[in-house]
Amino acid sequence: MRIGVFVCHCGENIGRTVDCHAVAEACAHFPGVAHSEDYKYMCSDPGQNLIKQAIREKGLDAVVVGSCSPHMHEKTFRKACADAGVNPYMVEIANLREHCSWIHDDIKAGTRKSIDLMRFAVEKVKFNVPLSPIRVPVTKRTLVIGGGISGIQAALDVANAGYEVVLVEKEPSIGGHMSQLSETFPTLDCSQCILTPRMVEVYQHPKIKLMSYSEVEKVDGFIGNFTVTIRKKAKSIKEEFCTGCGLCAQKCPIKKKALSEFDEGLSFRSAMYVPFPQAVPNIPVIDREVCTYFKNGKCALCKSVCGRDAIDFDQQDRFVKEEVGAIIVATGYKLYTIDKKPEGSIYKGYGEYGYGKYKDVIDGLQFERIASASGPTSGEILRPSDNKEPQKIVFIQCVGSRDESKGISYCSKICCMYTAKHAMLYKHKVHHGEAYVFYMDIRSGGKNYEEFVRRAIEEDHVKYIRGRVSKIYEEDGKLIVRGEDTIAGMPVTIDADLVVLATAMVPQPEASVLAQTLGVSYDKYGYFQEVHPKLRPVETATGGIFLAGACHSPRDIPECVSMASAAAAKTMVLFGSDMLEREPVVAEVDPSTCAGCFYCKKVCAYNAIDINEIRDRKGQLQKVVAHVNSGLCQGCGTCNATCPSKSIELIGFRDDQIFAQINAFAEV
Amino acid sequence: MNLGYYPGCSAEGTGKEADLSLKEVFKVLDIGLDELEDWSCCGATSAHVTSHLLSVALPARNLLLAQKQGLNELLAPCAACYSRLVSSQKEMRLDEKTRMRVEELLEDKMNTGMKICNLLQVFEEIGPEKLKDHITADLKNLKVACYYGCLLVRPADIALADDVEDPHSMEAIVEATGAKTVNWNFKTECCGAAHSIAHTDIVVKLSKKILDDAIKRGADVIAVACPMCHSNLDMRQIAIIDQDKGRNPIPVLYLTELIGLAMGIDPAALGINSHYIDVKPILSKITKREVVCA
Amino acid sequence: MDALRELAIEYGIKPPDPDGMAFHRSFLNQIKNFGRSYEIGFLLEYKLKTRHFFQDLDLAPVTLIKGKLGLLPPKVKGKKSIRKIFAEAEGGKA
Amino acid sequence: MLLQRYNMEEKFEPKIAAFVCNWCTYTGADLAGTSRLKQQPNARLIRVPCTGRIDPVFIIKAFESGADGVLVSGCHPGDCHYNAGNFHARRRWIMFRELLEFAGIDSSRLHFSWVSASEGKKWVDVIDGVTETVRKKGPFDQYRKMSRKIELPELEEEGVEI
Repeated sequence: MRIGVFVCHCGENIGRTVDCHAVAEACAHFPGVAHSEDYKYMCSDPGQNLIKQAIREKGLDAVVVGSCSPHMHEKTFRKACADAGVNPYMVEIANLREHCSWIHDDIKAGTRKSIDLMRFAVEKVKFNVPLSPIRVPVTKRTLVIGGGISGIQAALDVANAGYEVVLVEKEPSIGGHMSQLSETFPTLDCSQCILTPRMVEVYQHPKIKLMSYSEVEKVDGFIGNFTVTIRKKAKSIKEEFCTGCGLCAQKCPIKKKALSEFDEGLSFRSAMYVPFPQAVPNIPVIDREVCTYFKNGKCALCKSVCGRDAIDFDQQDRFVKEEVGAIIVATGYKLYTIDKKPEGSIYKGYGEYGYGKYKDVIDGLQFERIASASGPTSGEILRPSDNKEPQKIVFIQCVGSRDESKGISYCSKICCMYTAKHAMLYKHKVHHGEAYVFYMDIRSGGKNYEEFVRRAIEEDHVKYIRGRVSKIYEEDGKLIVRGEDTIAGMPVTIDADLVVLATAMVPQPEASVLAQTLGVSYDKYGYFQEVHPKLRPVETATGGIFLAGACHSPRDIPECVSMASAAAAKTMVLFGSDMLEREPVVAEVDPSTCAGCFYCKKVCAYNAIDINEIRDRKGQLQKVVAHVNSGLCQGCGTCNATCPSKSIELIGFRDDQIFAQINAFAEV
Repeated sequence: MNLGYYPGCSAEGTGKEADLSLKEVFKVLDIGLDELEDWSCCGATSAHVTSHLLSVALPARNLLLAQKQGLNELLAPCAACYSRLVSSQKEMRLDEKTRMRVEELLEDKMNTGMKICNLLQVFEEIGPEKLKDHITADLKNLKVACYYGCLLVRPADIALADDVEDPHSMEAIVEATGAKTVNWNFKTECCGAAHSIAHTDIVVKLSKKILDDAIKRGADVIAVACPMCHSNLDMRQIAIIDQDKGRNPIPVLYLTELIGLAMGIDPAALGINSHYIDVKPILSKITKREVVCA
Repeated sequence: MDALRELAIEYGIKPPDPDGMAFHRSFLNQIKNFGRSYEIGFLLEYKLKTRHFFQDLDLAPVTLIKGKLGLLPPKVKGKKSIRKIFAEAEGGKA
Repeated sequence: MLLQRYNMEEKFEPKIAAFVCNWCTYTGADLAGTSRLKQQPNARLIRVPCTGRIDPVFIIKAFESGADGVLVSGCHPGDCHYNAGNFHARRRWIMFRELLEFAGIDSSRLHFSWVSASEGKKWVDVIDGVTETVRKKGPFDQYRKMSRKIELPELEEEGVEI
């Protein structure tokens, strides 16, 4: 085998702490190396041409590149080699940048380590064999998880491009948090007015299959070929019969047992309910926890008033299987728990603010409901405790956010803006009222955002106080807010009528469970992890699964919408070809030594192992052996490590390839 | 069950009722107290505001004594003592340099793993159920404002309270005695603490706020677990009443005194007579529980 | 905060709150001498230091009657180790 | 010779073989690099798709080839890119570790950790921690001497020189 070695300086990135020339010189002495050189930028056109030229001139049949992480440029170098006639799988990358030059200061140690890493790669490539990628067909359907603004946008974009979409929403209606908002910053246009048409469009779109009150239960398969099991929770209603007349919900006598989720607990809803009047689909569900029929078999009033006989008390959860090629995750966010430290949670809560203890300490979403024309007060600013108009409101920013001692170190990004909006809405409705905002910093990066905050301060005379609030307590019907004005350097006390906390955004509590179901990574808070923070922000490390909206990190509506469109575009890229090329990293059985113990079958998570019968010419059964279905095999190699006779091997990571690397240790 | 016991200086002086009542209550609960032999002062506030070494070494001396005495759990009923002992232990655990310096001074090796607990933690461990078994008096007419002050909740990683800002562990203990608790605003507010003597005016101002809110919320008595808090709320209440004639006094009891009363222990044995503010109004609200024959 | 205060003492900066400092000094002196806080000794020393002779005199009789002031100084045997701690702490200041 | 120029050993520097999965730990190590988090230069990473792929024989072989310490790191339990590979790996290690101890090999030379793709900082802590532990242990020549005497049939099959 004639191996070519190429060491990249990556400008200064590798060159600064690794003597690249010395590495190339050292590699030239490795057995089997026919060519070795270093260059400033291997991934550049001239760099790639160097490789191609060396392949042609020296007749190389394997290549090792010492450069950045294989996750960055493996594809680039494989392609360059393929262009010059070397099989792309005869290329190995030694990670000299992320795993060496960037993490070490000492040029001596860095160079030594680089030589070792190169040696490992050279030894491995000696055992590589030419391979060709596996081609699999693509199912051109998309699953969108979450029916908030991100999910709606993604679903509409994909569907309008002509591909089928399955949209799964766990609540009875799509719309998400955006449907709860009153007005949106920085234009103050009505949230529902702009959202509702989109929701209806989703419902009526011929290419979108909407599954509300449903959750993703299981995901099998891989990019282009997922099989998703969806649990359709029992609504206790036959959807096909329901006309959405709403009579059942109207007649339901259980009116005061359950707090409305849509109104954030500021009003009640009946046991039979539609979350809000504009709900899509406009089909009610029965909350079995509070419905008296489910408790003692009495009532059934809804059934008697329904003209279409759509009520079905015996309905069970159903499981539906959907075949899709791509998945867009748009599960969104929820608000940080303010009142108490939840059991086992990393969030610690703000006991000092008395949320949950004092009715007039509310969070941002609750204020949205109070300010909303469709809310419990019909848009009048009235405080929850006594329905009186508050004369003084204190808004507190960064409740949870940027407060490591409370469990969150990140900035929730939207609170500066919505607090300015809240204060403005209040001042527009209660002209003589006073609004105070306690802030740490104002972060108003965005088109027309800073101008919006200035408007709140200068035109609407919202008083901004830079400092934190240490305690809130109730005295004579007033909420005494004690804080600090760090600019004046003085403690301040404000007797407020209402306190609004701009609570941090956190991922949905079940997000990490979903991430595990999908096999994608997530961070310590439960936010989904992208592949690359700059260049691949909507893709996950698992092919075919994309991210949209606040499930990835706190973001506002325009950002959610753009991310959703980006995710939609990514699925369309995937659907651009009929066949998909996959790495040929799959397991392979040697039937001559396979003893048919099927330990491999037991450990395989993908059901990729079949049982093959080997018969002689007369049709007599000789033995049974394992066989890998390479369409299903994902290439984890667990079978390889499990096989007692080493009869099953993972192509690309065979035992001899790994042993070659370990053996190279002797020379470290 | 035996427990190491670090009384703290105030147990010998202004806070002797804390010591008396604790011993009485633990007698009823059948928990032995092994007093730390030859214990010395933890250094309190004065040590840690003047010398870092003093603030670590003075408590360390006691921890070492406890170690030698073979105690595996040490109860420090005074919130300030508890805070100093735990802080010192934690610092020595995390900072090898400090530990070595202290060890050299005290000529012994320090084991930084001993369990130290405060009054709330001990009663939490005992559990409300066991407490209820020994309650013989009826406290249902008594409304208690549970006062934690600073050092039972702060710093969070030392005090390890159930919630730094809105704790409820004392309420749980008080409710186990049958008494009612009130919901009030200043349970973790500072009383002025060590400023009692040098800046009495500050203490009077701060303590007044606390007392006012407790009275306003209808409390009959304030329960405390720290001798410093007690002396500020009880002794300094005299000055507060002097300034504001005609205001109602509110008695301040140690948590252990309250539990002792609920257990039917003789008030005099609990040391209740040595408070500055008259406690008779509370005693009159406590009745003997009617025994229901099974 | 404590560190700053300790530095200030080290550099001999006059405390803005001499009464507070007198309080801490008197308190620590009791520990240095007796191992525990000796309230009467402490009050005497504090009053001498600050010349606030009449403060809290009204409380004294009640306190005495209620037996809340230990009249005899505490007796701690291991005073040697306590002296050593103080010597080290004070030495550190020099 | 160049090799000699960089091979000058002044004091003992442990050699650590790190078997890492492609999806979590390798990416986490990449993140540590991208974030320029400095770490000890003693580890040499061997990338496998999943910790499930790691055969205990790899570890024995690594010790034999001169590693003074071995680190195995993959996705957190429940977060495996391949659903369950790391569970199989975990079960395997529990057994294997006992076996090593039974064989008299100091188990503090073998480390396991879970490092996700977002835990660059944790990766640095793991690497530094393992390097420090193994450095304190000193060189692992005892096993090498011994292993030359024992024949490992599985390795012979692979045609590896012992």
